[in-house]
Amino acid sequence: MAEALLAEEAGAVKAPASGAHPFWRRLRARRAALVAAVVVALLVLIALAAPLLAGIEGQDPTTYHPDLVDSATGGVPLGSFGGISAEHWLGVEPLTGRDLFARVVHGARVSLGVALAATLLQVIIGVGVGLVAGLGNRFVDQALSRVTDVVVALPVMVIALGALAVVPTGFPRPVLIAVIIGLVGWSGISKIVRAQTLALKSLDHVSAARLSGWGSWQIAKRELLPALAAPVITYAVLLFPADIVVEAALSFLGVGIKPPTPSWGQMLSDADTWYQAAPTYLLIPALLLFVTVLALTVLGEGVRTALDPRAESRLRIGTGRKKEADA
Amino acid sequence: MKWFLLRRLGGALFVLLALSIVVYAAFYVAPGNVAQIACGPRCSPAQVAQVSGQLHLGDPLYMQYAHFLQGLFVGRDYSTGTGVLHCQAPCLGLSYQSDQQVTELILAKLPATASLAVGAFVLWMLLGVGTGLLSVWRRGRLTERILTGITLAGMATPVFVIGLLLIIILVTALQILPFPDYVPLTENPEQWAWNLLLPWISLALVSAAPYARMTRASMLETLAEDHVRTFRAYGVSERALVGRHALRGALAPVIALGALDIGSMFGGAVLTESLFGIPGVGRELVDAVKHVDLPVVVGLVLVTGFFVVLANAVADILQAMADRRVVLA
Amino acid sequence: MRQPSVISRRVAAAAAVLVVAAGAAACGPQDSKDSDGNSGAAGTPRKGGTLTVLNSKPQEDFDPARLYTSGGGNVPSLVFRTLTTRNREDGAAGAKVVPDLATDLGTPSKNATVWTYTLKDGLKYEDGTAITSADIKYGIERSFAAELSGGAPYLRDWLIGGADYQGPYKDKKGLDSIETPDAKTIVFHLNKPEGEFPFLATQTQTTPVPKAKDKGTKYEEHPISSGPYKVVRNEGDGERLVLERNPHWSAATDEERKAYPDRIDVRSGLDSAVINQRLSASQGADAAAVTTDTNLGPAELAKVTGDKKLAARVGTGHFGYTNYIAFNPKVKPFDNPKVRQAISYAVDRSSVVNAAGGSSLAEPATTFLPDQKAFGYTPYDHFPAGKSGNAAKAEELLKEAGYPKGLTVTLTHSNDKDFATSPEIATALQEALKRAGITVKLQGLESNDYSDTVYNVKSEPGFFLGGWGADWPSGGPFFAPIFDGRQIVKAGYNFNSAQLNDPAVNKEIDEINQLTDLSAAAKRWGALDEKVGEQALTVPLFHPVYKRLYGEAVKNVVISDWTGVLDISQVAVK
Amino acid sequence: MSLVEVSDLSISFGDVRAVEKLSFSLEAGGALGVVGESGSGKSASAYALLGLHRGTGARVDGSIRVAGVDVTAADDAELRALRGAKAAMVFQDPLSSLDPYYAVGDQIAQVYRVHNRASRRLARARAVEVLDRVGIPDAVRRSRSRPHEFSGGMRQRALIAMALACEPQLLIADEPTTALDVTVQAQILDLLHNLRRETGMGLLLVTHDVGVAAESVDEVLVMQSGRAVERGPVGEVLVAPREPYTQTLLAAVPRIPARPAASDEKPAADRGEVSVNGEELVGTEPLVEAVDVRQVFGRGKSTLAAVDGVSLTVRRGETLGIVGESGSGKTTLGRMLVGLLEPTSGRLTRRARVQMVFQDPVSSLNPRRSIGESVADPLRASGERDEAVIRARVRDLLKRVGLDPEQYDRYPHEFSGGQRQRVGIARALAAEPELIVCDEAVSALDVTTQAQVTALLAQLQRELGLALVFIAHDLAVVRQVSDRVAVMRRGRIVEEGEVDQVYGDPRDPYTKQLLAAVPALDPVLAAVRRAARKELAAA
Repeated sequence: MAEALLAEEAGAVKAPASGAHPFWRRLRARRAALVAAVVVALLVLIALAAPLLAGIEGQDPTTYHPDLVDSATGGVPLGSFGGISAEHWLGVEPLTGRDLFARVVHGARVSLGVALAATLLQVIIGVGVGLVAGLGNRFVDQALSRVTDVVVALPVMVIALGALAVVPTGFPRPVLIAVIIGLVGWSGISKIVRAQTLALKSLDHVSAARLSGWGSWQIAKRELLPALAAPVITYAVLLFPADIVVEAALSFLGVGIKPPTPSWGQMLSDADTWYQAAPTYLLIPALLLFVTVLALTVLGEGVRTALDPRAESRLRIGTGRKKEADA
Repeated sequence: MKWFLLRRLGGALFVLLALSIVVYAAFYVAPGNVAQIACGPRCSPAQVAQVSGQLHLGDPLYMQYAHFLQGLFVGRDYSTGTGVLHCQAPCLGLSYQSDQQVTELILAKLPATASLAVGAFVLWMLLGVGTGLLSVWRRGRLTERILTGITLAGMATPVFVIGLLLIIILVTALQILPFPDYVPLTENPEQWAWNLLLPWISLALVSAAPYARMTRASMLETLAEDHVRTFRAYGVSERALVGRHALRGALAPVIALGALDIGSMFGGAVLTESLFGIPGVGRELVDAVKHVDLPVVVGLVLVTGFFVVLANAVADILQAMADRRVVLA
Repeated sequence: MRQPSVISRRVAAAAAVLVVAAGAAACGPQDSKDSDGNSGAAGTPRKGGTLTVLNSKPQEDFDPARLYTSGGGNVPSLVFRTLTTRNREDGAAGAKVVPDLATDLGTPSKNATVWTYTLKDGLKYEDGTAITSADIKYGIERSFAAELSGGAPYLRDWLIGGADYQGPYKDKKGLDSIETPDAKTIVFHLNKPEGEFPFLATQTQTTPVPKAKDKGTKYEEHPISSGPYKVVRNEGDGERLVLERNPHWSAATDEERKAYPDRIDVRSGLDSAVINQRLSASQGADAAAVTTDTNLGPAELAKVTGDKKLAARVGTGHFGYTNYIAFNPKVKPFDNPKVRQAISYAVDRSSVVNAAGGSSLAEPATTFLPDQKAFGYTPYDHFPAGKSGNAAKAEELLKEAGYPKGLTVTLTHSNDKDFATSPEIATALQEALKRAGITVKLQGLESNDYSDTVYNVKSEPGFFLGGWGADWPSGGPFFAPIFDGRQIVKAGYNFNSAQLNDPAVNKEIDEINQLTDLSAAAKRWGALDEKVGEQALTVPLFHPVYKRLYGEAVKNVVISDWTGVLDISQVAVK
Repeated sequence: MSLVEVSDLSISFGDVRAVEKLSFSLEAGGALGVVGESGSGKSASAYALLGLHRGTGARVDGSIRVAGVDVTAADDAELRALRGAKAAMVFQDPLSSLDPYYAVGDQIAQVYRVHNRASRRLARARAVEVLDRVGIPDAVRRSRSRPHEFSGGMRQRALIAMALACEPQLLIADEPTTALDVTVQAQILDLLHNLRRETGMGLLLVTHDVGVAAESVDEVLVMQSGRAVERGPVGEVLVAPREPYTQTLLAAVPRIPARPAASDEKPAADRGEVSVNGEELVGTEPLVEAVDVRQVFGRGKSTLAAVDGVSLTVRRGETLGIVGESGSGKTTLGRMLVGLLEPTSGRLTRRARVQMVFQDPVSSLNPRRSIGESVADPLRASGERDEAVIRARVRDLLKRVGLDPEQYDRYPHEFSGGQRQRVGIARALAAEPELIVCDEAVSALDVTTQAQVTALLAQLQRELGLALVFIAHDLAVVRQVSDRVAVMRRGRIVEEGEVDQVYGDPRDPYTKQLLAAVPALDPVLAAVRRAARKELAAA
C-alpha cells in the first residue's frame, strides 16, 4: 500500500516492463510454474511421440483383443486393475480390449492439438474483432458488441451440432472441433483487446503517433499490438487449458471427436458408465486431463505474473470460461 | 438509468432474435428429414408430405421464420384434428417430437435446472468467497499457498471429471450419497436436497475457484487502495479493514460474476445435467438437438439466451453500481 | 410389417414409434424361475399394491392411433384392448397370437383377403358405455390422419383404399373397406391375401375409440380405457402417468391381463443410470418397481453379475432382432458377389459381439431371421467365418474378384452409442477386415443424418451397418420389407437396402402370405431366408439379448419371445 | 515536551534511502511546513510519524515521539491509539482516500467509535457535528451521502472533518490541496488556517508547493533528497533563503507580480527575435483560426458541451496562453486545435503544420520503443526511408532539446520526467511545425524542471519562429510564457487579452477570483490575499 507510493516518491525506479530478461527471471523464480512447465513439456513430448511410445509398448490404439475381456460379464477386462500387465501398461478398454496406454498417448495428440489450434483461432479472431471494435467508430463498435453478445449467448452444443450438420462428414473431425471451439470462444479475448485498445487509444503516445501522420493500421501495428501482446498472451495461456476442457466436454456430450480417434474427452464419455465395473478405464483419462489442465493453468499463472507482476488483480481472467462449455 | 435499461432491453431483443435466426438457419441446412422423423420411419411418402405441409416444412426459410415470429408475438393456431389448439403468445410452437407446446415443455424443465443452479450457486458462493477471505486473512502464510493451490486445481477440473470422481468416491465406494434422482422440491424437500447434493457439490467445487481467486485478488487490490490507508492511519484494526472495507470493496465484482454464472447456469448446465441425469433444460437441449426438434431447440436457445443476456445486463449494472464513478447513461 | 428397430430406437420419441415393447429388454423364462427360488419374488401372486414403473422415455404419445407397438405394447396394453393380442406366456409360447376383444383370431375368406371378427359380450369402456365395432372402425380410421401419424404402415398397405384415405377429420365418409354390419361385427377387406392379419390386429390401432370422446391430438392426455386400468393422472406429456383400476373392466372377458396391482405409477424422464441404480437398490417403493424401456448396459451388467442377489433379479429375454451389415449392390465393388462373400468370411463375430456388450448381451448370428421358431428359424452359415473370421478365405475370394492387392471401402455407421450401429462395432469390423487386406474407412453419421442417408435409395451407401426388428414374431414383417422387390420405396425410407427385386422371391413371399396356417408359413420363411442368404446381400452379425432388473417385491415375471421383456400385465407386487 | 520530536530519522526501501538523519520538532499548536520536490522524502517522513511504515518492509531508524508516544517502540495497540486520536492525517487525493461504499458520516462515525466508547447514534451525531464544523452545508443530510456524491473540495473537507472527529493534538496534512483547483485550494487552506486558530492543534503540512506553505505555516523545513536543507520561520526562509538549494527552488517558482509587471518578465530577446524574424508577419498571419467551435460529448440528456462556442486566432510567432480549472474545456480545445478531435460544430481553419506536446511524460512515449524511434516517427510517417538521414536528423533534434544524441537507443523509462518532456518536444519538432500546442506540458514536473522546460520552449520559439499555444491550470506559468492569454470556464472563454492587461487589470469576476486564489510566496502578502478572498466571497 503506502510502500509502493513511497518507494515511487523516493525515486525507486521500477524494473522496466520491457525486455525478455526479467520475464524469464520472474518465471524461473516460481517453482510451481517450473514444475508445471516440465509437466507440460513432457505431455507435449508424449503427444508428439505417441506412435513411438505405443511402439515401445508393442501395442497400437486400434487393435481389438477380444481374448482380454470377459465377454460373458459385459466385457470387463480380465485381470486386476483393468488388465494392467507387462504387455498392456495401463490395461485394456472394456468390451474391445484395445490397449489403453496406446489410446491415451494418441489421445494426448488430439486433445492438445485441438486445443492449441482452437486457442490460436480464438486469439486471431479475438484480437481482430477487439481491435476493430476498439478502433472503429461507435457504429462498428456497437455492431461488434452485439455480435459478441450473440456468440456468448449461443450454446456451444448448438453450434457444434449445426456445424456437424453443415460440414461434409469427410472433413477431419478434430479440425472441425478446433474450428468450432475457436469460433465460439473468442469473446473473452476480444473484450480484453477492445478494452485495452480503448485505453491505449486515449494514451498520449498514440495521439502523438496520429499527429505524426500514421494511419490507423500503422498505429495498430506500431503502438497497439506490441502493448496488447502481454495481456493477450496472458489470456491465451489460460484459454489453452480451458479449450482442452471444452473439447473434452463436447466429446463427452457426444458431439466432439468420434471413435476410433481417441481423445481424452471421448474416452471419458465411453468410460462414464464403467465407474463401478472398471474404474481404471475412467480414472486414467480423468487423471491425465486433470494433470494436463492443472499444469497448464499453473504455467499460465506463472507466465501471467511473470509478464506483469501486478497483473493479478488487473486481469481477472479465466473465470467464466469453463462454465461456458457447460452452458 | 431508465435509458440504460431501455437500451439494454433493445440490445437483448436484438441478440435473441439474431440467436433464433442463427438457429433456424443452422437447422434449415442440417440433415435429418424432419417430416419423416415427425411422422415415423414407416410413414408413406404421401403421409410424410402431409405432415410436412402441416408443419410448414415445405415453406421457404423466411416464411417458416415468419410463422415463428407470428407465434412469438401474436400466437398461433394448430389443428388437433377434431378442433383447434390455440397456442398463446409468446408461442414457441409445438415440439415436432411430442406435439407438446414448447413453452410448457420448457416451463416443466425449468424447476430442475433452477434447483440445480440456485443450490450450487449458494454453495459455491459460500465456498468461493470463504476461501478467498481466508486466504487474505492468512496472506503470506502456508494456508494461503495451500488454498491457492486448491483453487487452481478446482479451476483445472472439468465438472464431469469431478462429478465422475465424486460418484466413484461418494456413491460407489463410501455409499454416502445416492446417485442423483431428481425429486421436485414441491414433492419432498428433503429428498430434493439429498438427491441434488452431489451435483451441487460437483458444480460448487469447480465453480468456487474463480470466486476464491477473484475475492482474494479483489480484496488485496482494495487493501492496497488509498482509503484503506486512511482508515489504517486512523487506528482501525487490520481485522476491521479486511472484514469491513476490503470485503465490501471486493464483493461487487464477485457478485457481478455470480450473476453472470447463475445466468448461464439457468441456461442449463448441460454437462452436469447430462452426467447426473437431471431432467433440466440442458439435457432437454441435448435431446432436442439430437432429434432435430427445431421448435424445442429454438425455444431453449431463446430461453437460455435470455438468461445469459439478462445475467450480462445484471452483471453490468452491478459492476457499474459498484464502480461509483460510472454513471449509467 | 416389421419394425425397423434401429431407427425406432434412435428416433423413437421423434417418430412416435413406440419401442416400449419392441426395443425393450426382458426377462426370460429361465430367469423368472431362478428368481422364484431366491429373491422376494417367491410366492403366489396376489392382488393389490402399487407397481412403480421407472422409465427413461415418457409416454409422449399415449394415443392408440400413434403408437407403434409390437403386440400392443407394455404399458399401453394395460389401457388399450385390441381385437387380438399376444399370448402372455413365457418363452416360445408367448410368441402366439390370441383373441382379446374378439371371440377368436378372426375368420378369413378363402384367399385370406376378407377377415371377419365378432366382439365378445359385456365389453365396456371406463365410463361404463359399451364397446362397439364402430368404435374399432373409428379407431382405425383415426390412425390415417396426418395429425395422428406414427403407427405401422400395414393397415395403409393392406386395406382397400388405405393408401389414399386421409382419416376421419378430412374424410368424413370413412373407409369403406372396413364394414360394421352390426355393433358386434367388424369386417376387413384387404387388397391382397394376408394370412398374418390376426398378428396385425394386436396393434393398438384396433383399439376402440368412442368418436364422441375424440379430441384429436389432445386425446392422448386422457384416452378412454377399455383395459383393466384407466388413466387418472398424466403430467408432463406422459412423464408421469398414474393408472388405477377400471371398474368396468371385466376379468371374465380378458384371459390375458392379470392386473394384480391396484395402481400403476409410471415415472419417466429418468436417466438410465438412475433407473438401474434404483432397481438394484430396490428401496421403498422401488422394491415394487420394474422398467419397460431400460436395459442393463455392459458396464452395469458387469457389476450386476458380480452380485448373486442382484443377478437373481435380472430378467433375460430375446426379442426378434438382427444386426447386420447391409450391402448396396448398386455401388461398386459390392456389385461383385465375391467381394460381399469375402467380407462375409472376414468378419470377426467375437469382436463384434464384445463390442455389442459381450456374449451375455449379444449372440452371434449367421442367419437373417432371428433364431426363434416363430420366425421359422432355419440354421445356415453359407460363409463360415468361424469365431474370429476367415481371413485366408476372404483374401482368396478377393483375388478371384480381381483385387489381389486388397481393397479400400467405406463403412457407414451411426455415431450413436447404441451398441448396434455404433462406432465400436464399425471399428471391430474395420480391424477384422484389415486382416483380410481390406482397408475400411469409417463414415460416422449423426443419428438423423444416418437414417436419412442409409434408408434412402438416392443416398444409400454401398456398405453400412443396419438392424431389423420384428413387428410381430413371424417371418412376414421381418423378411419382406428387406427383400421384397415391391417394397422398394423410391421416396421415403426404404429398407430393402440391397434393392433386391427378384421375381422368384417376390412370388414366394406372395404365396406364403396367403397361408393362414402360421406354422406352415414359418417353415417357408425359413427356407426362403436360407436361399436368399446365398446371395450375401447382408452379413448377419448378432442378435441382441435383453437384460433388465426388477425390484425385490416383483412377482410373476413373465417374459415372452414376442416382446423379450417382462410383461407388465402379469406382474404382481403382493 | 514538544508535540513532535524526530531525531536522526532514516527511512530506506530496500536499497533506496528515502530519508537520512532527519531531525525536527514541532511544539504544541505550532505549524510546520515540510517543502520539497518529488523524491525529497517529505511524505515518507510524515508517514513515519504515525508508524505507517510498519509491516511494509521499509526500514525506519531513529526516534520519533508524537504526543508522548514513542512511535518506533510502541506496540500495535498503542500505535492504533495514537492514530486518529492524538494525531490525525489528511491525504492528498480526497476521492480515493474515502471508502466509496459507505456514507461519509458513517466513515467518520466509525473512526470516532474506534477511539471512543460511544453508541452508533452518538458517533453519527459527532460526525454531523464535525462535518458542519468544516463548512459542509446541510450536514445532516450530506452525512448520508457517499463520497462520489461530493465535489472534490467537499471531500477534502470531509476528510478534515474525520481528522477533527477525535480532537487530535496534531494534524498531518500530506499535500492536502494538490489534487484541487486553485480556487478550491484557497478555501481549504483558509479552512485549515481557521481551524488551527480555533482548536489550537498543531499542523504538519507536507507540500511541494512553496506558495501553499507560505499561506499556512509558521515554520518551514526544506528537504532535498531525504535530507533537511534549511529550516526556519516562514518569513525568513521564503523571503531570504540562506541555502543555495532553497534559493534555486524559489527562483524557479513562477510568480505573478502584484502589480502589472514590466515586460522584462519575459526575456527581452524573446520578443526582439520574433520581430526580427519577420516583423510584418508577427501578429498578422493567422496560423489557426477557430470560429465558434463546439465540442459536444455524449448524447441525449447526458450531453456535455466541453467546448461551447470558442473563437480564437493564433498568429505566427506568438504565444497564446489558455488557463482554466479542471473541466473548463481547455484540453479539449487544444486537441481540436491540433486536429485530434473534430469540432462538433463551428469552423476551424489550420493554415500550418501543428504539433502537440503532451502533459503526461509517462504515457506520451511508447514504453516499448526507443526514444530515437519515437522522435523518428514523424520522419518515417512522411515517407523518409533513408536510415542514415533519419538518424542524423533525430540526433540533431535530440541535441537541440538538450539531450545527448547518444541516447538514441535508450528507452523512456531510463529518463526523468523533464527529459521525457524534452523527447516529446523533439518529436513535435521533427514534423517541422509552425505551431506547437503544449497541453499542460510542464504541470507534472517539479518547479526546477518546469523552469528548464519552459526556458527551452522559449528558446526554440525564438530560434524557429514558432507559435505556441500554452495550455495550463497554473496561472503563474502561463503568465510567464505567454503574450496573450485566454481564460476558460465551462467551455467558454470568459476573458482574453494581452497578458499584462488580463493579469494586471482583470475585468471578469471569475478571473479576479482565480487570481485572488493563487497562493503568494510572501507570508505577509498571503495574509492580505486571504482577507481579499473573504471579501470576494462575501460579495
